[in-house]
Amino acid sequence: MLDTIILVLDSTFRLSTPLLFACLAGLFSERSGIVDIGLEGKILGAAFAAAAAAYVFQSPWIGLLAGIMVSVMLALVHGYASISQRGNQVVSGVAINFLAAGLTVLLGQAWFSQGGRTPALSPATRFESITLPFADTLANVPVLGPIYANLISGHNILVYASFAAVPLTWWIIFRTRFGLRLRAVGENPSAADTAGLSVTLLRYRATIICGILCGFSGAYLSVAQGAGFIKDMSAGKGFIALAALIFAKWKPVNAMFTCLLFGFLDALAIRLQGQEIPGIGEVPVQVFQALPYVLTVVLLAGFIGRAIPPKASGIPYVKERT
Amino acid sequence: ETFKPAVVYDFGGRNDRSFNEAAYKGALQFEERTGIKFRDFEIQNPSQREQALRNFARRGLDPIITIGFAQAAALEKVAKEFPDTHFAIVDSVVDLPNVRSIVFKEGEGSFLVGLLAAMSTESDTIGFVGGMDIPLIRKFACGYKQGAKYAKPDIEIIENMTGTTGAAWTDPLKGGELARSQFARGADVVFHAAGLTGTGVLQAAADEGKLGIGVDSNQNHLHPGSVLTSMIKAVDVAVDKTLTDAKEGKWTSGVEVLGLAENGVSWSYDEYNKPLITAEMQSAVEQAKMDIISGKVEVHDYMVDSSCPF
Amino acid sequence: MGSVLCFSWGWGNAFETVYFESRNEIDAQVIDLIDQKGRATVAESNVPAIELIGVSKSFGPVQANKDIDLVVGKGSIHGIIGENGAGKSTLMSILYGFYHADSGTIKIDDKTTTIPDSKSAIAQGIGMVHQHFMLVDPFTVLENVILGAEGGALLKDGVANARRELKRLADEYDMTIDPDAVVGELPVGLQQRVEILKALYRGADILILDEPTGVLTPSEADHLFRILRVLRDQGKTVLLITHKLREIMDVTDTVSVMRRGEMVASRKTAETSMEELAELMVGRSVLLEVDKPEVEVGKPLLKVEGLNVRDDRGVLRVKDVSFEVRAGEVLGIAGVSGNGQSELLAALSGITRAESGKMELSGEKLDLSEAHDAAEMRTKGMSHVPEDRHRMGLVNKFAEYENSILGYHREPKYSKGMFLNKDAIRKEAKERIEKYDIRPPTTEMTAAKFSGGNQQKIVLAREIECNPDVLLIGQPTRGVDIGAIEYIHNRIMDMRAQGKAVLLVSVELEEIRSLSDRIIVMFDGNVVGERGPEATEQDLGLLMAGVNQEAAE
Amino acid sequence: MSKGQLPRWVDYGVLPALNLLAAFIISGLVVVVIGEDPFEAVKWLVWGALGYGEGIGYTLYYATNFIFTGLAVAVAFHAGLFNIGGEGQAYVGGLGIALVCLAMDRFVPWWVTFPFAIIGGAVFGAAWAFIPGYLQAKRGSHIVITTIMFNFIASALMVYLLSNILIPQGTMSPSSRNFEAGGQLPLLRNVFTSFDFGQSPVNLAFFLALAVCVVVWLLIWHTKLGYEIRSFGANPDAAAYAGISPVRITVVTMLISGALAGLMGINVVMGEQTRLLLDFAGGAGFVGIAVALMGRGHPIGIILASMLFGLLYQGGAELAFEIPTISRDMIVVIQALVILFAGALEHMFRPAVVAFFDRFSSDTAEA
Ligand SMILES: Nc1ncnc2c1ncn2[C@@H]1O[C@H](COP(=O)(O)OP(=O)(O)OP(=O)(O)O)[C@@H](O)[C@H]1O
Ligand SMILES: Nc1ncnc2c1ncn2[C@@H]1O[C@H](COP(=O)(O)OP(=O)(O)OP(=O)(O)O)[C@@H](O)[C@H]1O
Ligand SMILES: [Mg+2]
Ligand SMILES: [Mg+2]
Repeated sequence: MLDTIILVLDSTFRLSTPLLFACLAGLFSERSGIVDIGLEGKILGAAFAAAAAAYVFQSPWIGLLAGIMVSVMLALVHGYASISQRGNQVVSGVAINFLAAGLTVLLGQAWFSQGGRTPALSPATRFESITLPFADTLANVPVLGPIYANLISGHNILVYASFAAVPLTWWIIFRTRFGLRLRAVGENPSAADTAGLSVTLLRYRATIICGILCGFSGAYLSVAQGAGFIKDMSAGKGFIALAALIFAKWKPVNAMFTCLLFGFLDALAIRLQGQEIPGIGEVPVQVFQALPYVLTVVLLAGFIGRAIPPKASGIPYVKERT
Repeated sequence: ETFKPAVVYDFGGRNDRSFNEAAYKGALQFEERTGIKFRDFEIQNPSQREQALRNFARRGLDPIITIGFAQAAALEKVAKEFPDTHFAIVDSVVDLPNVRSIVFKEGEGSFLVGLLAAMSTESDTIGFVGGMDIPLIRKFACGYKQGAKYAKPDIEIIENMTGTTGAAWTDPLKGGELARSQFARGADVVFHAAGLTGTGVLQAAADEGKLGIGVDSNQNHLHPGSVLTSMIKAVDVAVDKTLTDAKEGKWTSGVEVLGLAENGVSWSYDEYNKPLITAEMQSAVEQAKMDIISGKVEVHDYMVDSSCPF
Repeated sequence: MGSVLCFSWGWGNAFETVYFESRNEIDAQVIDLIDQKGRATVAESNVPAIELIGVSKSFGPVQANKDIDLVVGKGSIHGIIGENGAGKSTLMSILYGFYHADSGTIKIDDKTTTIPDSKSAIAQGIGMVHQHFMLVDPFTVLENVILGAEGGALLKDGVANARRELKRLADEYDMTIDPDAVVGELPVGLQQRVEILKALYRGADILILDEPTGVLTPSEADHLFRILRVLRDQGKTVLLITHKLREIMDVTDTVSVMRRGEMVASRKTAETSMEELAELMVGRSVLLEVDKPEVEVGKPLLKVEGLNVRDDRGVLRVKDVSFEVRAGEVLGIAGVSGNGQSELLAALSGITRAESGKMELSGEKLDLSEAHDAAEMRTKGMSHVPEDRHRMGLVNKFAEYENSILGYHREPKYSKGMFLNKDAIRKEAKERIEKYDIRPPTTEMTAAKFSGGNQQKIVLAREIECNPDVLLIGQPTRGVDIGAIEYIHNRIMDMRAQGKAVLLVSVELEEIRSLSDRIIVMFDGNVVGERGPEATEQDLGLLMAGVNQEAAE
Repeated sequence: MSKGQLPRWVDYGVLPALNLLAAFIISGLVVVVIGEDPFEAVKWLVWGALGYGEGIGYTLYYATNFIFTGLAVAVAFHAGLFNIGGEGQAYVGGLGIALVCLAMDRFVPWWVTFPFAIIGGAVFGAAWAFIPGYLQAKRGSHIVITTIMFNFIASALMVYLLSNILIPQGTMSPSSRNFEAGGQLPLLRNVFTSFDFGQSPVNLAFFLALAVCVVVWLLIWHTKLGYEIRSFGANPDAAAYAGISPVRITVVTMLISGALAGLMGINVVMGEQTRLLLDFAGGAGFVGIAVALMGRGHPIGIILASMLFGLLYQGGAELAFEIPTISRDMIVVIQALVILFAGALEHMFRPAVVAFFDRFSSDTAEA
């Protein structure tokens, strides 16, 4: 029993990590008043760049860097459209999703001629699992041993990084000058403006941070969890991350728990699939596959109530109406 | 040059590392051997199936090979419009005088790899990861289960499907997670029939020190020592042969069923998985193969009654 | 002919040429009154703190400021008055670096300078309290005060410093406030205090206050003026925008008048009068008296009993309110805004659901704790002119004729089956435009493009012409110029004369007193007292602050 | 024309044209990067979509899909609701249509089946939109999220039904059986034999789409319900003041929106494929978002935008056919750029154009 729980939770961590990065990315963006439907596209773009660079330079770190760069570039396109040009942020996000979906495959094909995939990465060019100190020695200690050795130890560095990013995000948002200003532009940009702050600059900075975090998320997919880029490999994670963000009511620690919840639902769906449910018998696999989505709707409807986003989010800051 | 062949792939496209890619390879082999160039097209939405076939036929390309069961309906229409053009379809039957239908007995090949899986498992638990839950994949699964039970009647088989959208075929991360979950539940050999998703399954097996089984083309080389074998579906051979037949005037229409006997399906054995296959396993699988060909062992075809008794 | 036309207050395409002709005449009179050279002498001291020369600003087609000149002496309180839309806020926002002037020169302390953004304004010692507060609602007072002046990359040290400084300021100016209170939950009066503290915290030498008293009780306003005088005596310069001429006379040293984007006059306060200022503002002499004939009062048309209303946040905003309004009677509800009047109107008109309470409307009994909607109330003979026409009374994107049926769109006369009968709607809208002299007289322009006064008239026409028994009317003349005020007041008196019941909510004591037959005052959700129209401003003012002298005696 | 304002023909003609031009110029650069001649590409794109009867037929066929999904998104927009679930609603709507056809096709001619199929598609699509609408109205669950979730759930449902229930015995492909004549809409090539539509699948659903455009136009701008929808979308406070129930309008609008998306199946399921098959919506629901935005929520605009995207789809396929290195992914990139420039960056050229017109008008004024 404990084993099963540990295994499901272990899988939960792996599945939550890309969501968590993306969710924190969305948090920075939306806290500053920029709605970002384009998380998905940024993750995808980053995953491609990371895998391509990791392959070419034979280093996961360079891959990560490349992923971040590409993701930030896409973020800047979104920033330009929604901050400088005051365009519709949702449309801009949709465009970025399409753009990443097309360009990754197009360039992948042009560079590697493998149908838009990048060549498979060897273990040395990926982020590999890290065994934490004493994991092996402690493994035999009852209860805590397996939890430490199997659950806590043995993930790759990006998994740890994603969870470390949670307190960091909290600290930045609630304890630093930058965080205060960021929250202010997201709630009332005019107030920030009259306090002598540049709304534009602040929002661009938030957008860039959003890009960086999506870069981590994408790199995790292609050079840590996976071993190379495959078309459409983000598979809707950006959207799920957005859902998680609303669930979390735009708070970092909540974000962690909701991402874990989503990861857990997914892991559970995987675990339960194909098993007979006592008293019901065989259930079509599609039921389990739809389970995370159904539960999301149920939870949204039943438990979290009305989530109130940062007041200015989605609204371009326009001083002068014409 | 009047001989102008064409290939139309289904969703997934030319480079799906699996089924469509095998067809592409077959056409390439033909091209390399004969120097005859071929045209091809990757469809993007269902409406383009018909359009692509018609476009090729209208431009005088002949023969035209369509890949995948999903193209059957489109082919049926277009083949009637162009009775003088030769068409072939892989994985489905279209009963028209100018169409060659090529189908495989996936069940037979899966039977063999199921048997091998059963013989090499130490935990008496093996796994199967499919892409989408559709009849074709159940056909794979059914043969696999039958083969495994043939070797070890009370073996446990964990069966999972990846998803319900097109992404089910292209989600190696989910594939990896499914495989990991099966390993966690005791499986130590996992067979995938999930296209690109399967690369994640094999990757997970390699990462966890377990065994994977490849599908469609020989995937043994992907992770030497971690891929027990591959269930080869000789789409490439079939495509090459169809083109060659057409070129040499040996075209026949009608249904071609490729099973073990025709070498349409087989299991792979090469330097990459040599250490994994014991002599005992080898003789057992060859024996089973002969028994299937001779009819002594009958492999259940899921498509006949849409159910799997195993 | 000018003498006739100069009484018109708006403009429209058809009237444009005529109007401008007549306007030039007025301007000529006004300009005569301005002593061009006298401007420098208007300043109290030799050094002007602020000098604006030829400042212009347009927003697309709207020219908000035209070639403005202004001199403000150091260490003085300078008032700026003007009708709505005259361009006061725009001018101040230019000074504060929020907007950029299209042209013109700004001098601070006699040095030509540019103010590209608010940061630079703050650096040059300018602080501003905006008409619409620039506060972040979910932040605490402290967070709002330090925003932009945090004093370090981390909040910790800055916050501690600010806490001390805030305490000092609070003591010095008698402005106590809980630094950890969430601003969005504070009453408006305190929110304004936060705004002032924000400016002082940044060490402002020049303080701009844009209509600060609109949200204050008379005593709170007095307190504010005391603070302003202290600031002036410390050598700071104050710019005060207000609509209330009395305040100008009370507190300012000098005053400037704006009209339609132009600066039409500057005066020493001591040398001018309210009458002169009013005339300068509007461009003609104004009659503020309302003709209130005796009307026989009939049976009660609206009775409210034990009304309690909670807002979205669960705060009880209306507490056990009961009253009745009779046919031919205007009942005024006075009070500083935010004391439950809005919630009261919303509950009576069916927009929100009350927690408990009964209403009797033209004899029909209704339980307000049940769900009703505004359409239902209208069919029962109650119409409603909302306080905030932009937020509620109009759909700005809609054409005038579409707005003319908002809330009545289901009435048979506007429809053909499930379709709208647009011909009938347009025809009636045209008639109303004529009757209410809405300008420009077109049914097709979007509501957003009408000026404030004309927007108000669109709403009034709609709510009055449907011939209700009971009229709820909130802030009928907010954002409306004096000419239109006269017209609106006369319409309300007409309703009264026709034997309708009118419930009037207004923060303007003048208005309440001149229109109402009886006045009740709301404070913190309670009715704190009832008075007749003859009650003194001081008495009502105290009631508005929650002090019932009569009851105390 | 006052300063800072643009004449309508510039606002609705010149500016969108400039935006499209920008999108195509960037796309051209991408084409150059992958080593092909962009002018050649444009030639094939336009020829493929409009150069011959069959191409036109396909363009109209795709446009029909986008009109339905575009209208669906637009109607929701008018009420201030962002319905991202057009894809799932169309998918499930197709199920309704297929069930009607399967039940009736053997017994009655197509024109008897047709109205029932319309009802079937509309009802199923509406039903799929109902829950997100209801949850938004009653529980405040974010409609963007719930509709996305419902897209996933629709996929699961359809895979299950297609591979377990609707699939005929012994077939490979997870699709329903083919409808007989009674479940097939006439193709335009058989109706208008004088015009050469080639073998294109454009069918009567095209006229249904146009008719629905008229209906939506009447609904939004001429009915009481439309008035309420627009009021609620433009100013929810004013709507409450006018006695318009937000719950009712949210739910009703989502029902209409879902029904419109659901009708898309008429074109694909009953018109082209004459069977229900996996993933038949093929992303049209998402294209609908772009179409609605570019068409500014007006049926005329939606028709034009749908034609544009139909042209991209059909011309793009033809282009990929002629120049194999320009793969289908290139078409996705072009779409992305069109959405970006014509949607999110729609105001980019406005200041320049306004400045141009101001100078122009002041010149003429002085003259
Ligand atoms: N957002 C806007 N868009 C277009 N035109 C506008 C806008 N706001 C105001 N206007 C126009 O500018 C003019 C001036 O508006 P403003 O509100 O200052 O009028 P006003 O002088 O206060 O008139 P009134 O006395 O009727 O209140 C109006 O006639 C109106 O047509
Ligand atoms: N941000 C803006 N964009 C476009 N037009 C504006 C903007 N702000 C103000 N205006 C217009 O400029 C004109 C002057 O507005 P302003 O706010 O300066 O008037 P005001 O004198 O402060 O009026 P009030 O007494 O109502 O505060 C009005 O016609 C208004 O519609
Ligand atoms: Mg103002
Ligand atoms: Mg006005």
